[in-house]
Amino acid sequence: MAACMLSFYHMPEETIASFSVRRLAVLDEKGNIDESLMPPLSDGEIKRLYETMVLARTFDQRALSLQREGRIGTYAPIAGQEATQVGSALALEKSDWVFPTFRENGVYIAVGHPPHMILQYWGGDERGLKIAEDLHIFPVSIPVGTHIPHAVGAAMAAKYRGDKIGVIAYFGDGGTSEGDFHEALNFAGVFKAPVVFICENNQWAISVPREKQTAAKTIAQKAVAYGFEGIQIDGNDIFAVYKATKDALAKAKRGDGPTLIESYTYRMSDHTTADDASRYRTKEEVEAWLPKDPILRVKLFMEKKGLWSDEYQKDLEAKTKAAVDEAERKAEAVEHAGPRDMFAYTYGKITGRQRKELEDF
Amino acid sequence: MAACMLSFYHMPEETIASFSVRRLAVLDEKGNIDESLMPPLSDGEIKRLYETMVLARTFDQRALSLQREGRIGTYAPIAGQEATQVGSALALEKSDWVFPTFRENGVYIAVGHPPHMILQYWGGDERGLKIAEDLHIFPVSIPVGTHIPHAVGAAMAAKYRGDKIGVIAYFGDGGTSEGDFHEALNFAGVFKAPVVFICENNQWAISVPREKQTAAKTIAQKAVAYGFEGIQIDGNDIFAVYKATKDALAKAKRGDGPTLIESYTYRMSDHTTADDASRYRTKEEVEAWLPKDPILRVKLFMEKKGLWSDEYQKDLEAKTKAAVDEAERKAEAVEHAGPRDMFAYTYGKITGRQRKELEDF
Amino acid sequence: MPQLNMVQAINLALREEMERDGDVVVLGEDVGKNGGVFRITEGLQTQFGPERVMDTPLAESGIVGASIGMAAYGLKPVAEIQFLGFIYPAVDQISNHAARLRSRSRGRYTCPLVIRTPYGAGIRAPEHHSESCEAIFCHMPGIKVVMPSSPYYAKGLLLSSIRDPDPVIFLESTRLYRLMKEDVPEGEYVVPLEQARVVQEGKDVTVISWGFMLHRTLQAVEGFDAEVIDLMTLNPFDEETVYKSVRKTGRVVIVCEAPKTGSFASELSASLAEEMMLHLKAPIARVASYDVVLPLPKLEDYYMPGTERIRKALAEAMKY
Amino acid sequence: MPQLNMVQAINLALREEMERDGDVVVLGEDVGKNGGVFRITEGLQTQFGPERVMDTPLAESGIVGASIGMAAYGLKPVAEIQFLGFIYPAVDQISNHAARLRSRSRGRYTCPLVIRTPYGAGIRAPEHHSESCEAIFCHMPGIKVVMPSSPYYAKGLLLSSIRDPDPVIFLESTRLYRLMKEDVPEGEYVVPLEQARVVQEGKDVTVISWGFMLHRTLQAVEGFDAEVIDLMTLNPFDEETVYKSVRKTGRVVIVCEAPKTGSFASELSASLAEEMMLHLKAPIARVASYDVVLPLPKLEDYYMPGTERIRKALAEAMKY
Ligand SMILES: Cc1ncc(C[n+]2csc(CCOP(=O)(O)OP(=O)(O)O)c2C)c(N)n1
Ligand SMILES: Cc1ncc(C[n+]2csc(CCOP(=O)(O)OP(=O)(O)O)c2C)c(N)n1
Ligand SMILES: [Mg+2]
Ligand SMILES: [Mg+2]
Repeated sequence: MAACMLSFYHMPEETIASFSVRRLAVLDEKGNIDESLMPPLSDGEIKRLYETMVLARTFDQRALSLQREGRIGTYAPIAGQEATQVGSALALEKSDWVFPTFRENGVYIAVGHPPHMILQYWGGDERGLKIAEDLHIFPVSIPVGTHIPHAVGAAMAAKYRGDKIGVIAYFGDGGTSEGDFHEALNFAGVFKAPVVFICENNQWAISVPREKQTAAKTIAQKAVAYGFEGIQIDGNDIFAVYKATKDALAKAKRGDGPTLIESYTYRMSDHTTADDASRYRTKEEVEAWLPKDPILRVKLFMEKKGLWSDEYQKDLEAKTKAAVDEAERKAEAVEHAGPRDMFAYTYGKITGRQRKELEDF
Repeated sequence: MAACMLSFYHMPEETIASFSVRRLAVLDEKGNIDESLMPPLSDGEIKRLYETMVLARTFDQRALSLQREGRIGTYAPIAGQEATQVGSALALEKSDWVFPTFRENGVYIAVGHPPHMILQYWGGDERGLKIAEDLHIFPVSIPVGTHIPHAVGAAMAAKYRGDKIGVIAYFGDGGTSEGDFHEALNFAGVFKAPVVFICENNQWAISVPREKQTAAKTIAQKAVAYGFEGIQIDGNDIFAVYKATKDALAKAKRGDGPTLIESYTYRMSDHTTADDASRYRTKEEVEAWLPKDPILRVKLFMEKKGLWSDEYQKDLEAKTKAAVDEAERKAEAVEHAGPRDMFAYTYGKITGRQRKELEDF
Repeated sequence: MPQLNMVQAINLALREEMERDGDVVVLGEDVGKNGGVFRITEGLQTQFGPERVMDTPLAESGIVGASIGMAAYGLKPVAEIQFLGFIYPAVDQISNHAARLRSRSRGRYTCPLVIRTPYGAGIRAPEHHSESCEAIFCHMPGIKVVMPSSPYYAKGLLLSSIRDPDPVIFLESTRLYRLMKEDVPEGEYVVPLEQARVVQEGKDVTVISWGFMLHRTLQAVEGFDAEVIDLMTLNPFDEETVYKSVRKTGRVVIVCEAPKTGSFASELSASLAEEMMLHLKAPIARVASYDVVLPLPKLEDYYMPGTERIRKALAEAMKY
Repeated sequence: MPQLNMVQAINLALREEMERDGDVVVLGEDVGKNGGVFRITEGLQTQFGPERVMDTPLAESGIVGASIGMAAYGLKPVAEIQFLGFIYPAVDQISNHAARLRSRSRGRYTCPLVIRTPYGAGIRAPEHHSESCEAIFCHMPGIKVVMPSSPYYAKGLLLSSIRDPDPVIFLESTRLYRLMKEDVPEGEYVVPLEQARVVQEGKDVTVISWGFMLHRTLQAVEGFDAEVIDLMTLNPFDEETVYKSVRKTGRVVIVCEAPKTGSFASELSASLAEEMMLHLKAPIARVASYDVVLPLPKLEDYYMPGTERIRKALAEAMKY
């Protein structure tokens, strides 16, 4: 170490470190791809990406209706972010772990958490987040940024155990301002944890635009602070998302440490159903993003490849609607947990005081 | 905004941002300077830099003795960091504000806080940090990193008021890992606050070496995450420290926002008097830093310029010793505050409950 | 006199005080252009500009930490934390710095800072949007805690809080924001801190509450000869008003929204058990939320004390 | 049987449990090579390697947050926060996550995590090194709070804490670390959580304390026929043992190191004022620190309850 420090001497004003940030895009708005960057995907896999996005969007629209009808509570829509969520989630292996925020409904759907349980959760019922034993996705985390250290801890634990898994932490552009983002990424760098940080930069944190969230030109460059790679991708391009995530997960599993992926996308809807985005952003801005729709461009691509037809689409929509109908039906059929349920999960065992309190019921 | 985003499209894999980190050094170990980088300093100013470093070191040694004799409590020595502390503090104007940690005794001395009060504080008496009304230095902050947002807030307030002042926040390499460091620097970038962040990278955070604190190659590059400039300087070179700080303060006052300065230096002593550094680092490492002594090289420089003589040094040492003797004497002459003093500063006015509690005395 | 709800009353207080005092600045997440997620700061940025009504990055410790620096510099920042459940990252700044700056500097620096935060359950909000952790801040010497129960008092207490030379946590019940309107005078009036008020006199039992729970309490006491006290400032609390009432009634029920263990109801009860024991005719009852993790909306009505639970406690007290 | 001080006893507990259970990992600032600033983890990194005894970056929220992820993954992390005054940045992780993970996931994920932290004043330490803010964590349903008072109990309680399926805050008095030695068996023994112990039986007055203050208490009760209870687990606390004693003595003095307002002494007092009122012969006294900002060393002896203040409270109680 001393030797390395000595080498600095007698070099008055010099450049001692340089960095750059790359941007990856594969599929453009017209449905054309850059062949050299296209990840190897079978037709079936491409269809799966597309169909899952369609399901995510259909679910999202239904959830918004249910909220308007007062049948679920506040809901955070994902419209516009389907490629980021589905493309990254489908790059996961079953044994990988996932740490979402409150806006990852598309991720929950893609990894296989039952849609009716997602509705149940947004309806105000914790039981909707009782994840199946063979799925490794964390329950929704509402406090912004706070779950990122959990992802790093899980990754460190996997490394300690010698489990060859990867971990994904999702968060928003706003989330990068929290201290926990910083502490987590710094830990990940120091411990070379097998974790992939996916920032869904949807340009807004409620009413605060990206430029007011940080003076950094890109979110990706924040990785420089932690000594590992950051990359920006077109977040409305599911092939770019899939490729970047796959690569980063593979790197993590190889033992080569973390990656920060800035998925550059847009929140097409209000922040949540409690928000009115027209108070702080223009219609023009939103409309400028319409042609960049993440689903549309895959459809165009599939059409060119002969993978898409009107009939296919109709079938798909029917199947999807049926699945969402079923989710709605199931969610509404769930029996109320009843007040005693409040006491069941605070501790592994009920306490003396709680037992007395339970007598009220 | 939309236009800027559009420009990203159809550019598959490209570099979208580049950064580099500079390093500044002016004065080498032999006392030679790089004329082109040397800040304009009169002979008197150079002497003042030197003499203040000597005072800081003498004070530091005395404080260590007093601690060993049980006359003050735990103490955090500054040996090795005199150039960083004195050089930056003497770059301040009287109206600038300063936010130190617990290891800025050299800064307190340089800005003119009475040395006997510094001893009083380390002796366990809050009154030692009752700063004079015309000095704008904050009391010692012990919780690592937590005072950095205060510096940013003060800088934002000055900007709001239109006061043309600059603010310095000091912190260690360890401090850069705390969430508050991140939140503060991000605020500073967003609000273009007139603040200079000086990281005294002394290579250790108690027993944790710099390389385990963060995987970033330099601390300076952490500024990339916040969209402003970071620079590394030779922290044992008081001319580099002075120049970098002066420049950064001038930039801040011009309205051009914050700067992160990584002052690359070394903690020559134990972390505090409660620490034993031999448990975690080698003698060789410490000894390798001896020739880089920040005071020695100024002496060599002054000698070459004819500013230094044995007699000058003898005089200086006598004056310095007298000042420190005086500080010790004064600190020990301070009357005990008495227990009622505890109640005087919790709130602006004593509470009813406190009034009752006071009856115990 | 205008009839205002609590949102409007707080907005008015901020606007008027900013007009009077150029040192008052507002900062927080979404407080500027959006006017706050509850619209408390609506119109302020338009009127006073973005330098004075600042949309900050998403960072609670940064918001409070920067506010401390502003306060020490001489401003009077009013920071908003979007929900009380998101204040925890700022607990370090509040406890280790805001509360201690005066003491640490022996009065050289002070921290005239207000942290406004919506609190409380009952509005069918997602997780972490329903906290009532006021007790934590009442255990921090150096911090004041204020919880208004109506538009009129919200305005007057907020003005006092902004003018107070020490840091104040000002907790606004989301449930109360639009529940009722009340006469709220325009212009300057203050409701002093550290003073409770007797909302209704009574002989048999003293019922102490604050914030939203005061309204449940007022419903519940019907049929009892109850003296109802609105604590308003929790820390430091108005011992005299409370003790005076208990000396008279000898029975006490404390109603609070936080989970019982370690709540501020416990502090009140303990103070009474220490100072007023000889006047007490009955056990001191705390009607609080259960000692469980705060549930999501489907169960929150079971969690919070309802009027029935309060009435049961009153009836029980009257047995003695 | 070895005579150990508390540092050695905790070190032994960690070492033995790590030998028994490969899932136990240790992390924190300076816990590895340096063995911790109080040497609690001395030798562990040499024995178990740096993958298992991890020196972390200087970031308390990160330490606790990462530990939560580890615990959910299946490990049993024992995290050290260097001093209780530095735990505040982690309060968010503790309250919003560790405490709620089981509930939020309806038991699918749990958080078997121990956060060890030195606490308390009286060792002439700088600012923020002397906190005793245990009450804050006792107001968080889902969190357990344990405060041992001697080497023997420290070891047994730590083993129980590590094995507990829920998050435990384990607070170690710096004052006690080297104050005394005691027989501490090698090998496995546990002291169960949620159980208080009667240290000394007595008829006239029940004195409840924990951690370092228990020792002041034991000195102070000389000459009184006092029943002394060491609470050991504060949350959830052992109501039965406490109530049983109070039923017998009818007088209560609670001794705690935190500032009085909002302290855990208040919770105990309130519980008694609610449940045991009819058995009480005297006001319930809380002997606590003053409601002031914790002073630097020159004044700390005035701040903490001394034996004289405890004796005064005992004498006062005996007047009834
Ligand atoms: C710690 C914390 N502070 C504030 C909030 C309130 N809040 C919820 S979402 C949000 C904005 C999040 O923005 P971003 O991270 O970009 O995610 P997005 O909503 O765009 O998906 C805010 C301020 C919160 N949930 N947690
Ligand atoms: C929040 C917080 N955590 C832990 C500590 C204990 N502590 C005091 S100094 C220190 C190391 C600081 O390292 P660095 O920031 O590099 O400053 P240096 O001591 O080298 O000047 C630690 C861990 C603290 N004071 N505050
Ligand atoms: Mg966003
Ligand atoms: Mg250091």
